[in-house]
Amino acid sequence: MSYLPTASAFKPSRLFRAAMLASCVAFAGLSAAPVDAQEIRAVMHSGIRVLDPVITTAHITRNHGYMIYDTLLGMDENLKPQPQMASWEVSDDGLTYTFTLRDGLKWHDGAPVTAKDVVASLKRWGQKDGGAQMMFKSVDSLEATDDKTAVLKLKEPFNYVLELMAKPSGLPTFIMPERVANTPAGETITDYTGSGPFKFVEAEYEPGVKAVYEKNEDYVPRDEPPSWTSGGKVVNVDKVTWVTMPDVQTAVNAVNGGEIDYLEQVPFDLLPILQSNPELTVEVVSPLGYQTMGRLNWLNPPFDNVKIRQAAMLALGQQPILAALVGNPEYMDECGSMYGCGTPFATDAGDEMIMDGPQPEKAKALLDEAGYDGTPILLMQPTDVAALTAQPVVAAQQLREAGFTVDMQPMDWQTLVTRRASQAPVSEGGWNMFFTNWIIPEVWSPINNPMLNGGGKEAAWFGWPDDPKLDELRTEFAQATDEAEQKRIAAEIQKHAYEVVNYIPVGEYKIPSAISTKLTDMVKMPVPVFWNVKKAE
Amino acid sequence: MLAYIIRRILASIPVMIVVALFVFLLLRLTPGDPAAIIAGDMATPAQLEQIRQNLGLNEPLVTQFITWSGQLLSGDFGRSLISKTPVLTLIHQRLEPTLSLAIVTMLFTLLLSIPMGVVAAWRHGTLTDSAIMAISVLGFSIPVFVTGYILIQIFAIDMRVFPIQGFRSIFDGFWPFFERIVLPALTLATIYIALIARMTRAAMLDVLGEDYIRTARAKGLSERIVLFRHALRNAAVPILTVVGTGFALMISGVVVTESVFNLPGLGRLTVDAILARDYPVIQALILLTSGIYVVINLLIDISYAFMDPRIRY
Amino acid sequence: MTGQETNDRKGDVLVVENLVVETGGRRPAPILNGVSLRVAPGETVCLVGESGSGKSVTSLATMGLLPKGALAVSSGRILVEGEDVVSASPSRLRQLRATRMSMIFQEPMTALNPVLTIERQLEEVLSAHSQMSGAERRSRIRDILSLVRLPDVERMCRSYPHQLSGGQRQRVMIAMALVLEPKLLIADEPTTALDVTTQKEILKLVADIQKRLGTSVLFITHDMGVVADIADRVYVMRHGNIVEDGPIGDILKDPKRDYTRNLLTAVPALHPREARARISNEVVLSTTELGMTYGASSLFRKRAGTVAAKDVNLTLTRGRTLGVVGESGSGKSTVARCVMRLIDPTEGSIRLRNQEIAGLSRRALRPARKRIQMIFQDPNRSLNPRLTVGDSITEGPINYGASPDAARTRAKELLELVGLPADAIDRHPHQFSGGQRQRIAIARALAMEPDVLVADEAVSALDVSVQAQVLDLLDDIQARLGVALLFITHDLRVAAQICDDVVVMQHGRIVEYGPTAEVLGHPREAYTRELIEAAPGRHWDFPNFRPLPTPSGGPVDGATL
Amino acid sequence: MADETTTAATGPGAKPVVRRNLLPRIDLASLKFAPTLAAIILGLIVLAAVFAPLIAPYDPIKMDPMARLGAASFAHPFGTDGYGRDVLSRTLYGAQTSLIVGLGAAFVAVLVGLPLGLLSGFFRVLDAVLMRVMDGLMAIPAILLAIAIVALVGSSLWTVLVAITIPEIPRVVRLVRSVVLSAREEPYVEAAIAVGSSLPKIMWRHLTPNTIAPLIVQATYVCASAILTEAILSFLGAGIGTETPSWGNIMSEGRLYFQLKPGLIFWPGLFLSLCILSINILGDTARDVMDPKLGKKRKA
Repeated sequence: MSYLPTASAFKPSRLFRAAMLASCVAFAGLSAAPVDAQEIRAVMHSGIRVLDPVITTAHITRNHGYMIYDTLLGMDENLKPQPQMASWEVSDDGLTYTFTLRDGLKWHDGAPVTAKDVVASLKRWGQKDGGAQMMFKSVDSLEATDDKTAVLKLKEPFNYVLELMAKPSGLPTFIMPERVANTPAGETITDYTGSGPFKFVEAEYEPGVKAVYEKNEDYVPRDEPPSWTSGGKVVNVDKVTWVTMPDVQTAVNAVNGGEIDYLEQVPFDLLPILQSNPELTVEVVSPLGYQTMGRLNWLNPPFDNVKIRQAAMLALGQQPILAALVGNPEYMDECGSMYGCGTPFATDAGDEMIMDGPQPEKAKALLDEAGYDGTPILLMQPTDVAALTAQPVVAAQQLREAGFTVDMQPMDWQTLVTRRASQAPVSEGGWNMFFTNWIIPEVWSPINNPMLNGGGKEAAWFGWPDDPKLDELRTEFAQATDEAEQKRIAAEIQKHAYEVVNYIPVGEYKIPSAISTKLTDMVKMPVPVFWNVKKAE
Repeated sequence: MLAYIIRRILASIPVMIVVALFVFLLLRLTPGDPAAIIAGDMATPAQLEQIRQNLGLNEPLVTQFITWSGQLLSGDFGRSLISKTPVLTLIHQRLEPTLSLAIVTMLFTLLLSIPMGVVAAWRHGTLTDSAIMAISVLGFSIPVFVTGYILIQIFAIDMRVFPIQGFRSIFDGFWPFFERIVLPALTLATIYIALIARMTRAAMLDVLGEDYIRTARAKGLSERIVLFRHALRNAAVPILTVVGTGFALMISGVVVTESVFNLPGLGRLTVDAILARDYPVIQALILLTSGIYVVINLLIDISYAFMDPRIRY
Repeated sequence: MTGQETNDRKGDVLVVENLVVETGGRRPAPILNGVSLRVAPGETVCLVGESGSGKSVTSLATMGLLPKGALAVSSGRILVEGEDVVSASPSRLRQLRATRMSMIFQEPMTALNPVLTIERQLEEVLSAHSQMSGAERRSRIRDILSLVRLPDVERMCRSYPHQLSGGQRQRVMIAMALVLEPKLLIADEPTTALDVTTQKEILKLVADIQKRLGTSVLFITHDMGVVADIADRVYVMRHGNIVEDGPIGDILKDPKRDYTRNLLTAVPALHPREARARISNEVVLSTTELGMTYGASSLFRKRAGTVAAKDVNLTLTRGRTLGVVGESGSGKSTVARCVMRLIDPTEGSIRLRNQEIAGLSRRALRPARKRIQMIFQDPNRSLNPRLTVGDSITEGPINYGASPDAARTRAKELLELVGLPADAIDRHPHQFSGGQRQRIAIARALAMEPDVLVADEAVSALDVSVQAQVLDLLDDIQARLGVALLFITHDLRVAAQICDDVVVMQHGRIVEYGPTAEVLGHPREAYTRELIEAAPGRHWDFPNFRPLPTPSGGPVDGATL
Repeated sequence: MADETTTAATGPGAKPVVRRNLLPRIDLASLKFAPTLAAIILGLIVLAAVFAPLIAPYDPIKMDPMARLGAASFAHPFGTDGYGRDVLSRTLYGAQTSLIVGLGAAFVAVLVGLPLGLLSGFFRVLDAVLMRVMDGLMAIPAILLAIAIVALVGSSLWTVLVAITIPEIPRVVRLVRSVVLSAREEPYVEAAIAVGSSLPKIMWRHLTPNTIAPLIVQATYVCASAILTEAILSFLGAGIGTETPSWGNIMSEGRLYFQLKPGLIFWPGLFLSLCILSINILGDTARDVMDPKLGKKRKA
């Protein structure tokens, strides 16, 4: 079966827009030559310090990856995998995938991109990405058969290969030169040669201050119009600079004063300031927002008891938490789907425990039943990440109202990250509960939702649920071929996960960006990217 | 003099060793794991372990300390654990904004605080004195970030006289540099002004009670000459001392000011490094600031000799 | 009252009329209650009085230098060459200073700005008050420095004050005051801080220059000896009033007021006390080749240390008083501190009642400490201001095992012994005057029942009348308790009053050593002679209101030999 | 006895004896306006802190996310914060925390610094070692040390207190040491040696009291700077957790709303500034009153 772009992707309006775009580029190319280099100054949600998009899942590093690397496949706005660097063919038995690189792909140093690079990159990716790890268990071989062709052979059916390779977040399939991709997966790369639409200007890179990207003049974009990470990545500016501003107040002032063009995340409470500025557009760029969730540690009492976990879930209510975190109803949604609302697998199976909350009375009853002895809940609160400070504060109050004893410990995010990795008892540096956020594409299926792993101490994500049934269901899901079947299993997984309290989704929110009106045609997708966008002088 | 300088430098070696050891132990004996920071949200325990191994964090403490001090002695400060950039490169990138901020702040401070202190001492006990002291202490009483926000609101947002944030090198031209450094330097100066104005006042009060001031007045000299030629020079030593000890105070202000005004300086680098447990960077930076502290105090001690001919080394 | 005439004598350089000075603040207290005095051209007028009499306030008021806010003229006039300085504007006042009136101060150490060169400090007087060119100024500076007999004028110009000796600094002060040849020079205790030999030179210099320039001098001093040597006329002040005035001869020979009489009788004369019979031959303290060298070597280099004392051999027997005299830096205090073991001597031995104490450790020294006690120079600082008198006195006995009650009872007795009421025991030092405090310090020393009492300049900080009382007290106590006294002083006249034997020290070594009458009466060494000759007022027998019969060098009073 | 009047009243004519009147008799009538006002303000703040549980209208951590960022009203005179907590109550309780930090830092710094300084001033060998350590500690910028300690150990009230106090200790040690070095030259200390007093006795009875006046002055500055440092730590995300309100963390949380709801930063800021201002004025006054040198100079 050949999977090529279908005509349906080319709606007339898109065609028209593409044509307009092309003529604009041509025009700009003619007239803009002597003018000052066009630069977009952007303040991203965090400073960039790690430049290896495989070793870390940090979003800022992923965004960096989209600037300088190209991905093997892309995903369109209908969540369908599309060709990007390569198109593919799948054998009839569904066990052999043949990827063929398109023409014109070149590394920033001028060398052509080959299938060997692709193989090495996919292998490194396969060591790090959760979904890919699962996939590689079913892989028989991955080889380059010639300069342009890579072949993946499976031992057993795995129906999620293309989706994993095309997914826009988590770890996308950034393709690096073979020499770079051969870096051990535990070691950070130091060679930043990519083949993407921008080149990284290493000389101007100041970790924690700024990163500079210049247009890759040799990049050959695909012909299709851009749709999420698929389609043509046409660069219309000369330079993009990411500036880090440690104080959000300063960043808001700066974008308001026109000193920067783009502020990726505007604090909700400051929206009124920016919304009244006619030179700014304040809008949500990503159609899919964030899921915020609480995780309980199954290893330590009292959350080693499923009844007490359920009591905790009953004690929490999404609305007050979202109110404290977001405040503005326009940007927050109560949502009981672990896969995010508005996604293919979205379901309300089993979500009443959280959606009807807070229910302190029910929680109390359950606590009594479980014989809760007042063991304090060690709740970790990060103090330096704005999007994570509020949830524990409100949750602490809700838990207390339900009869829990809560010891909320404030700490910086890095301490939290360190501490949550500890499987020790609370008295020895362990923990009971913490909150974090995901962008929806990171949780939207049972395969790539990191929490939905019942592997216990060895394999599961922090909190370490030992839940063989969950893993069985997940395998079942991966092997299901029929879409309806997949949905059914996904719902079942969620229902089960709610019953055992794998984790507690406490709602969804979207973060608005502030964009100078000089910038037009930003690609609207879950990842901020700087192709297609134009800057007026 | 040269012998004195050499002796002082030798004497500072144990100080630096104390600093190095202290910082090293503080960092290693407290919880924190750079590997977790590098790996991000989805890392599994095995992956963390792999990164830790790579960073050399699993070595025994003594080995780590020996490796580090060995590198130090050969002038190698190592690389950032997080960004892999050489520490020296990082410091080099961040030095200019901080240096500029410190120098301009010091200029503002001295230009404002010394006349304030002199006048307050001269008019000791009067309303002028109280008013000057109240103003300077008020500056000290407001947290730096609030001062910064207020100045930004007034001068950058409402009046649009200066940019809101950012830094430009002085090599890009004086005005672009100056318009961006004015507000941060003023912000930072508010703490420092209180300190130095008060010290100036106290030192001047001491000196103004001295016999030679009476002598100068008995000679029929004008008050201006009495105050600035006779009194101020004699009051210089304690004032200079405070300028030196105030350096430590300034660092705390620098950290905040750099954040509020988005100056890519060393203060932010340090805070970021601490929060990210970027050990080589923290160690190098604290050694560096301690070294600067030691050097500044040495320079100040040496400058005493120029201020006061009685002091000879 | 004498000296209160208000009619203007034409031509007086300074006329002070009914000057009243009060403290500032809400409740002004009078400091001067209507002081009047006058100084004629070319005249030297002495203003004498004890501390607190208001003599310095008078001089500062004349210069317009009263500390702002603290003191202010509330009535009266001060006419300098007929111009009232009280009502003069600040700028006019500035013009008058240095041109018509100048002032030199007590402490040459602190009166010169330490961070400016001598030339600069002189030059600014000229540039503030004259139109001289740079070259003129430079030559004028060199002239005046030669006039005050400073050596190597060029080097002086470049020097900073700390590079000069005390005498040289006072010469610079005089040069600075006189560079514009004002008509009036006010000298406020200008020689008090100087050694006697230097004092003598400075007094002579002032007299010479006065003669040459015709300057009038208002000389403020507490030292009747100096008055006797230099004054034309004298004003005696007490508690902010002029109690008596008149030509020098009249005041010395025929004082009208009791206060003046007391002041004069209290002046120690330079004739030795009558020899006392030895009550014992027991040697309580002796030193053999005692030496003290400071800063002999440091870690990095060997360097010659400062020799503060060398080869000091002393013997003190029971019930006797041994005086150690010398100028500043002669090593006399070093000797006192060594025998007290407040500092550790670098060589020689100290024997306290046959026990060697020079090398004892702190611990081993403890029993010996009890037997030797000290009275310090400054009674204001030798008593802990936070402790009650009783606590200070009983501290020692309690250290040596006395019960607090017994020590307290003993302390009361001692207070009465030194002439203070027993109820003083619960008061704090600041409630006492300087003389009373020195009595307390003596009581503290006596509480240990020592064999040896070391008095280090114990009366130097006191006014003469108080000084005499304290000396009497020491004498009395010695007679009663038989304690031996090691008496350190720079003042030969005081030594003459109290010592049986005298050691003269110079540069850390003993120059002359013998019975007081012999050393003072027949000095063998030139240096001793020099000291004696420099003693102010040595031609005058103050207690008897008459000149001494014999000239210098000879026997001062035949009766003592 | 014809005693001279005390030197204090005589003005510049007096002999150059420094009258160390270290037990100032405070004349209430002569107290100046500013220190009096400062004392009153500080007193009120202390009262507010002590009686916060009684006078605060709400529990300072009781939240109502649905009523967040409320404007000032009768129910919430200072408005509500981002969690819908009552800012007035938080500010009052914040006074508790901030005063604990300030006074605690001053107290602990003195408690630790005083004995170290005394020992260092008296024993040369110990001095050499101790002073190198203190120099080292002093050379590390206080704020960096504090951030490091808080970041590494955790951010409770007590760790913040420790983190703020440690850098202050060397300053106290140096101060005490310098006082001891000069005081041990005082004749009355020599007199105590002469009457055979033991070293501990001399230290306690004769030297320690000398350090009190400068220590009180120093303590006021430590107190003020500790309160400020706490605020800065909060700003940098290394402060006390939000469940223990302090002026610093209220302001730090409120800074986001600087332009929209200035009250969130204004009220705690006002309290903090008034508190620091008062402490500093009292410290300056204490220095003026207790510094014998300055006292003499002023009278002269």
